[in-house]
Amino acid sequence: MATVRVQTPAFDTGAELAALLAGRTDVGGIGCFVGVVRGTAGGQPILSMTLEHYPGMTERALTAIAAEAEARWELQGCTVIHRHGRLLPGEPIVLVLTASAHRQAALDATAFLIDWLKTRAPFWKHEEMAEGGPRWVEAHSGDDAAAARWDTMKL
Amino acid sequence: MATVRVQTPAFDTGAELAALLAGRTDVGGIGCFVGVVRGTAGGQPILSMTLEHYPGMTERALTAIAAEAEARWELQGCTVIHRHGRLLPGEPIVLVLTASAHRQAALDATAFLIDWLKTRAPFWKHEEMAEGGPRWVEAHSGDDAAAARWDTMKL
Amino acid sequence: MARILYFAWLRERMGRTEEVLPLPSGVETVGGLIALLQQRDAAGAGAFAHPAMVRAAVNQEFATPGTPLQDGDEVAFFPPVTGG
Amino acid sequence: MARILYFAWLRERMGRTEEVLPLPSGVETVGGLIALLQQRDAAGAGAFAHPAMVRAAVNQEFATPGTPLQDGDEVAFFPPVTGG
Repeated sequence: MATVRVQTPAFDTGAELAALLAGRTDVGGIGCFVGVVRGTAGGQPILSMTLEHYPGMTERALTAIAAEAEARWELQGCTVIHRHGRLLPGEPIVLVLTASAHRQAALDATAFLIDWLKTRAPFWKHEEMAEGGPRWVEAHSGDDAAAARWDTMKL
Repeated sequence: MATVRVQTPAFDTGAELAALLAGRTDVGGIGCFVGVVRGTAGGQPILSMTLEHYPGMTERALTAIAAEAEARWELQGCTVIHRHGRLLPGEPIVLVLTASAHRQAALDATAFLIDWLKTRAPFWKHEEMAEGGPRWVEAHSGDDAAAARWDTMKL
Repeated sequence: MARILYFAWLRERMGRTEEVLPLPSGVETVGGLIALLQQRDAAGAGAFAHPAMVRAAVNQEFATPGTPLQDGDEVAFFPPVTGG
Repeated sequence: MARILYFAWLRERMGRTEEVLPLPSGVETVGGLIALLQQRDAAGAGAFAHPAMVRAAVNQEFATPGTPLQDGDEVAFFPPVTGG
């Protein structure tokens, strides 16, 4: 049921949202998260961020994460779109959308999807700094903690 | 800083999202919630939902709610748009958008805004049923409980 | 004088969207105004038959039965809100 | 034979995106393959100098050092993921 895409071009959040609602009247709320490239990293300006990924495994991982959300919450739809390639500060990276009859399910599923995606989808960020050489972004222990919240919830 | 609007026409979620990002590179994530008219109420089909509101107080209440979110979380932007008038099943009612450097602030502020809005903004829903007379929607005790969660958090 | 607004089913039961009323001496709070409207006519008795189901605002801020009223106030009565 | 893929700084340190390698007898797990690559050349020694910083997948599912390997497997090595 979920829509999962890995792509280079920007996504159209309004169009994806309309697609979730199209032809149905059982949706009461749509939760959404859009991740965006920040212009600084550790206080230093960045020129660009390039996302490398593992074709094949990425789609598989995103599909599994979306299926887990659909197993945990009653969703009428779920969309996950993640970009790869070179992005500039201010550009959207990732879109998560969930549709449910009830707002809490949509909001919780949205938070779950972005938390799991950050620790389970094979993407790697490479930053081109304004000063100094490029660098690979290191994983956050905070992201592991955020993802681990869901291990003991809703099971 | 917040954008607050009460209007009859539909809103353009993509355009509102783009407006929050326009010209800035300090946003890391945008949280969003869209409330939608469901086609049934208590298991019975509805033909339409009409939202009555209290002009003047509505704008004041939404502005106060948005200001509270901006006081509780570090937000770079916040948009609340609520429609009034007659809406059909599947039509969007309300849009909440929050922009922050960090995803958890955006997600939490979005949930807070919709919870508070449901119990503190002077709107009243009137449903035209497919069978039987029209009826005023009664307030949910669940909405009070959801709003009350925030009384003891983040203060 | 107070301007009084009614919304949703309170508006329907009162048969009006608003009215301007002189505040008699002795009516100094929202609760006092509710008691006055209950006693005034059949519409008021019906609309305010269950005061626990009625919410109020004074000058566009939520109020309680104890909220004081002053000359020139805008007072609104309505059911618990159901937006969002 | 196993197909081995490298991503991010592991790809840079290995100097290649992928390779196909016969699995010698005795190399039966992800951990065994890491040990083999560490010993093979300077690139492998550098890339796998800190195995705790390396993550692996076998046939596009996350794996651990104990995950068994079979002929025909697709094995990938990469740093902890940083998407989203």
